[in-house]
Amino acid sequence: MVGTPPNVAEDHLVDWFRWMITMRTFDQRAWNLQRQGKIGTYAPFSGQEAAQIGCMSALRADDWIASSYREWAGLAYFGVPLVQPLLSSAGHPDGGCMPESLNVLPIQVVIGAQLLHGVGLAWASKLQQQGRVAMTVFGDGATSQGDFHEALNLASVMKLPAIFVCQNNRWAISLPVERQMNVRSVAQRALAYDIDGFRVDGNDVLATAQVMRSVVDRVRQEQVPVLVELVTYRLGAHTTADDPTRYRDAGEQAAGAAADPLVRYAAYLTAQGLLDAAARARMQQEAQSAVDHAVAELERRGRVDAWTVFDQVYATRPAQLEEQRHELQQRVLAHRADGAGGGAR
Amino acid sequence: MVGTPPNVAEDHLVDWFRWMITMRTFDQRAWNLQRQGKIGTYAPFSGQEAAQIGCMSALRADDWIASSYREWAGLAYFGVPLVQPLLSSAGHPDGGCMPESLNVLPIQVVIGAQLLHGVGLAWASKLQQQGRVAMTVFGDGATSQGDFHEALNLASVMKLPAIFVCQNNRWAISLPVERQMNVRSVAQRALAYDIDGFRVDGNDVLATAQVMRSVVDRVRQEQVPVLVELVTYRLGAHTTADDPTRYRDAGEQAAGAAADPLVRYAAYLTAQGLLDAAARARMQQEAQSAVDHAVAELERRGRVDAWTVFDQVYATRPAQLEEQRHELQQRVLAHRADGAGGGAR
Amino acid sequence: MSQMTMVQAINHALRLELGRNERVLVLGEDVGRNGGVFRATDGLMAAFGPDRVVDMPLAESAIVGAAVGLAMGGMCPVAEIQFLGFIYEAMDQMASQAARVRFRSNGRFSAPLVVRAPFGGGVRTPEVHSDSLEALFVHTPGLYVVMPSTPYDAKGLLLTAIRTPDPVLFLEPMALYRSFRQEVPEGDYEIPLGAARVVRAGTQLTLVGWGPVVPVMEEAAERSAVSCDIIDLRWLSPIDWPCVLASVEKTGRAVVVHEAVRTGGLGAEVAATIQERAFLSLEAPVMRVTGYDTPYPVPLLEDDWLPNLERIRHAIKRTMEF
Amino acid sequence: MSQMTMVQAINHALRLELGRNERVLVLGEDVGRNGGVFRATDGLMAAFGPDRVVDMPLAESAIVGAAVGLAMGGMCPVAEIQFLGFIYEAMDQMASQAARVRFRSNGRFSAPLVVRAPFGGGVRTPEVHSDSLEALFVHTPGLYVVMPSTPYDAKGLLLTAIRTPDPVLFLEPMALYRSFRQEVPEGDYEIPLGAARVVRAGTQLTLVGWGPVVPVMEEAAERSAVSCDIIDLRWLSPIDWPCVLASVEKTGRAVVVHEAVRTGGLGAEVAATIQERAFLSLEAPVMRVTGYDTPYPVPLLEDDWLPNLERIRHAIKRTMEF
Ligand SMILES: Cc1ncc(C[n+]2csc(CCOP(=O)(O)OP(=O)(O)O)c2C)c(N)n1
Ligand SMILES: Cc1ncc(C[n+]2csc(CCOP(=O)(O)OP(=O)(O)O)c2C)c(N)n1
Ligand SMILES: [Mg+2]
Ligand SMILES: [Mg+2]
Repeated sequence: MVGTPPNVAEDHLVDWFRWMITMRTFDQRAWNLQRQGKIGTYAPFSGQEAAQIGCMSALRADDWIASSYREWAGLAYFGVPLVQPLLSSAGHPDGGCMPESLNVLPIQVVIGAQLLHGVGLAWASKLQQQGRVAMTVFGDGATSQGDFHEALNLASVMKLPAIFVCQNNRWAISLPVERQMNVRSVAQRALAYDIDGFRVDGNDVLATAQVMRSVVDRVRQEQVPVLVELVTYRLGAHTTADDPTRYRDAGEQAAGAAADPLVRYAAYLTAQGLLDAAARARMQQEAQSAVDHAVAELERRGRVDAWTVFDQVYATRPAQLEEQRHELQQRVLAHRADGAGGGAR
Repeated sequence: MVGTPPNVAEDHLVDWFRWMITMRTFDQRAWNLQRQGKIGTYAPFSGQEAAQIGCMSALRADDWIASSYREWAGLAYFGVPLVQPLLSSAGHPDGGCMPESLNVLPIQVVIGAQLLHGVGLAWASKLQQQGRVAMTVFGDGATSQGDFHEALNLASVMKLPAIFVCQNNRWAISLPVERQMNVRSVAQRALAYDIDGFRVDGNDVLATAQVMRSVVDRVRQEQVPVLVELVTYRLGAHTTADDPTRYRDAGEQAAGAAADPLVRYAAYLTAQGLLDAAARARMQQEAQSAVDHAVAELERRGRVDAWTVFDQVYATRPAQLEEQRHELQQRVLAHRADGAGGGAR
Repeated sequence: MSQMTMVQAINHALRLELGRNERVLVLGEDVGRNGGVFRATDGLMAAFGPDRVVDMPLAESAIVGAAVGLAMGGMCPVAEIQFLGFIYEAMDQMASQAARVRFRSNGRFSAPLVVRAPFGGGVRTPEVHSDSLEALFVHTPGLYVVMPSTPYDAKGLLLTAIRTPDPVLFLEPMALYRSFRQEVPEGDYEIPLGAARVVRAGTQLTLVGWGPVVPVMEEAAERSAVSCDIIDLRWLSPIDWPCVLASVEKTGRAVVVHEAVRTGGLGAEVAATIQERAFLSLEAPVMRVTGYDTPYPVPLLEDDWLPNLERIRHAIKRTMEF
Repeated sequence: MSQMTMVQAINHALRLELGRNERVLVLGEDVGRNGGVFRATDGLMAAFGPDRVVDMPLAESAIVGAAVGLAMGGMCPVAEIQFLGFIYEAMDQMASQAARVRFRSNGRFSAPLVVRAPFGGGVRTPEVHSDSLEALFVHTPGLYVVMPSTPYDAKGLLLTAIRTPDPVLFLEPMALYRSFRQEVPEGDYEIPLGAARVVRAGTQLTLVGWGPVVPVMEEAAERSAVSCDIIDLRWLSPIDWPCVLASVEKTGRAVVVHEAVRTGGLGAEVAATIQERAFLSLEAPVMRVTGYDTPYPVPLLEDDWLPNLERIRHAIKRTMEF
């Protein structure tokens, strides 16, 4: 992160940093909320903020995104409210209900499956001449799945405006990338489909943003898929249920922390005269309050009626589901009348 | 097929031709048997004899083979009796019962699934230090399946003695290879796994045999996987249920026929003084009688008792299967006593 | 009206809907140039072009997965899996993706797609091609599952399926593709979602089945002295319980017939629900005539393995004599 | 003997068999260095080395498919699918490959492998992780399916499973991994293939269930005035029908409990077979207490969705009062 400043407006440069700070703050808070039992399993993204935000910065507001469970920094930057990851981890049905204004798919957890959805969305956009691209985001682990291959092959054969972004954070739970694949780069796999592949330092938000901008433009104009590998590092655990000290050593963790994209970017901005201690403190405070706000919102959402589990299975409930819904509703309501609460097991 | 003769004994050279003739004869006979209603669906391999035989010529007698439904020329050359494909197409349970002396898997029809079996077999050989390689054979269509990718990735990561042979016969039923993939060669996909990939003229039995010999040696010694693409052409229909005139034009068919590997190889052997008309006629006659013999054997196998369907589901039949077997047996035997035959619907 | 086979009726439905709704597209292996290995999509590519009728690479997960994306993106894809046995390759996209789009997004997205797949026995296919796997999908909430047994139903049900705002698995019994012709309207019609078909009215025993066994049940009933109500479920998910239960309440006896293997087949659900909801009407246990608990057999053995006339008659007899 | 949790008992079984038989190997995602996401394989890589306990790339079809090859090649692989919901990715390798090796080769080859997979509710997982999919595999001839509900059974059943010459799907209820401890022998023992466990003897009603619902059934029976026979099926394929039927012939009433969604669940098979084979003994219909017909709910809703004490008691009451 030296040399000629990239061709982006100064307020963008600062805005990215603001989002990085905000999301780092969010991530730490979410971890604590899980430890307090206020939300369930949570997958922290600390260390990947630059890769995520840089990558989303190139999209148009109506583009499609099909991402993984670890992409919340990018999604928040793209416009998904901060309460969304909290609802999702809390196990609230609205966790998957993305805002109507955004073409962002709900998180799905089956590794690699969303790549094919991205292909279908890119195809739908092309057929309807909407000019949208479909960006799919996934991890290094996902590249081993058959769906990865099927998706890239289909997108290449059909010439679809699909962008495949691999967040190579070096680990798939406990498996290091060199045991996941025997190639030096994920980007190299583009050769198997005769499409372009780029390997980028994902911890450099400027490099990421710049490459992604040219990629998104090219994909939109030429209607061809591209594979991008963002090299980054998962600073924390896989999820709140994971203990990375079982499989990676302190030295590696320390090296990862030393390459923290926030530290790098703060240094760059400071050197460019775009950031000072006061501004940073202000941002930190704003971040804190944005996160507080999301947590409050989570608490406001309150309890959900169990019988709503039937409401989004089909557009119209078949008779049998109607009956089952009724039974469940009666049972829960009877319980409530008894003061017994929500039917614990 | 010009230039220095390859480093193989003359009797091998002639033997390959003998097998090509035999299997071409077999293939035509099988087609006719299907038309006469004596066997069921059959997938002809005419045009691919050189690729198949050349490829198997490099294996050791105890190596593993996991192939596709169209590999009978290669399998016969490797030692599978000619009656096997007939039993298979006739829908006889023994169709999948390969000789005990060979490590050849039964045909399975799910495109691409056997690649993973090949990986497991190579792994088993490595673990048990048997020195066997596992050769998997599949079509150009199979390369689009997720299992193709998963198999090559795993073999590469685990450094297994697996040989992946793609019989690129240009068509997957009605889909031409350029709509199956957007790459100029299947071999190129080796780059996605950092393994060696070779593209060979599969209609040149000498080239195929030579490349395969060095590949098999390397894989056995170095315990690493290799991908080989044999470029060939399916001269006939996909199966006896297919009509290729619906999707490929006469010009292409004619060009394919002109490059018939039998014609090419006969010309080569004749030029080398290894084949003359008399020898060829003799071979043709021997082929005829080998095929007749297989057909007679098929007829000898006669009818199968329906209740044997229960005999190879598990090593030991659970009580319920025993009961069901008994019921079916009683029913069929009662029918036979009635002279009503085998319980037609 | 004209006389059509089932495969022609399916072709008509696709043609009609491709013409009516430009969001509809047909995709699958060999569905374009070749018109499908059974010719179900014959002529459609010529009529609607390669953007609407798409020959796909050989990858079932990609076919269904891309269809899910297309559907979320505003299209109405009708995907073909060349034979139902190959749907295992797309099982995640069927059961964890297509079936959950609406649920996962709490209503924000939906996946109005159809997956068509031939299946069923008696046609001497190689392994895996004939397997009856309907039970797996009926056990998967979020999917509709439907199976015609006549040309008329095939067309009407397929039109209904394509217009249903949720994913539908449309199962086509190969043995019935060309086994008979029937008057089928040239025009547009639907068959209501979830409605079974009473094939024949009787008083003494209820025969319940679906797909390829329906004509076999009919023949069994015709040749039997027992007066049989015959119900062709058609919709396997959701099942038309009122229709089934009303019949059993009337007859007091039921036999369920399907080609799928017995244990865990959908016949178990039918029997379990009948005994649960019509217990006091039952004069005899609900019997099942099904495939045996083995993988689908090789062609030389399949006739004796399938539910046939004799087995159905035997079950009717045992039920009546219980 | 020592007090063990179920996950410890599983670990013991694997350790014992890795030590006893050098053909055994353990493979899966995160099973090595990390010892499995539930620690079921904790310490095994350290004890037996990376050739015997293998961290696999993230690809379920490859895990099961390679295991099929390993098994045909003379090894006894014990594969782990990290959560049962992800087995859809390996569905073809399970149902059309592993299950058919013996059948397809007419006995020439076999595939003695075990696939272990945690599943089941009540533990607040993200989507797909908790799904109960046993019915799909019970409907797949060629596979054995087994599910322990106690530490003792877990060890003995796993040892049996590894030594079975055909593929076994070994389903581990996550909620029971550490919910209680039990005396478990340090040494070797097997539990016979196909044998159910009578958890408690009673006279008035038969409760049949498997896996995570077994302790719930026990508590329901304890708190009930009705004298219940409780049967833990354990082996879901094949089912121990003599045990189930003898009980129902004695009690005349049955309730089946499972976590899987109701329609097409294995409870249907149990009810269908009971009514078919013990019709004249039944005083009331066989009732089912199951998950509802929706995808497995998000954590905030799961407690009300699962079969619980109250629902079981209600079913007992309705059955007794029928
Ligand atoms: C099909 C499937 N298999 C296994 C899992 C369990 N699992 C969840 S995350 C994960 C590792 C993913 O690694 P990677 O793709 O690199 O993404 P990262 O977690 O590093 O962001 C695994 C194995 C899953 N969710 N889906
Ligand atoms: C998973 C799966 N999908 C579809 C089919 C139906 N099918 C049989 S052969 C075939 C084409 C195979 O093409 P290729 O791999 O090139 O082999 P070839 O037939 O040319 O030898 C298809 C689609 C199948 N057998 N398995
Ligand atoms: Mg990763
Ligand atoms: Mg081909």
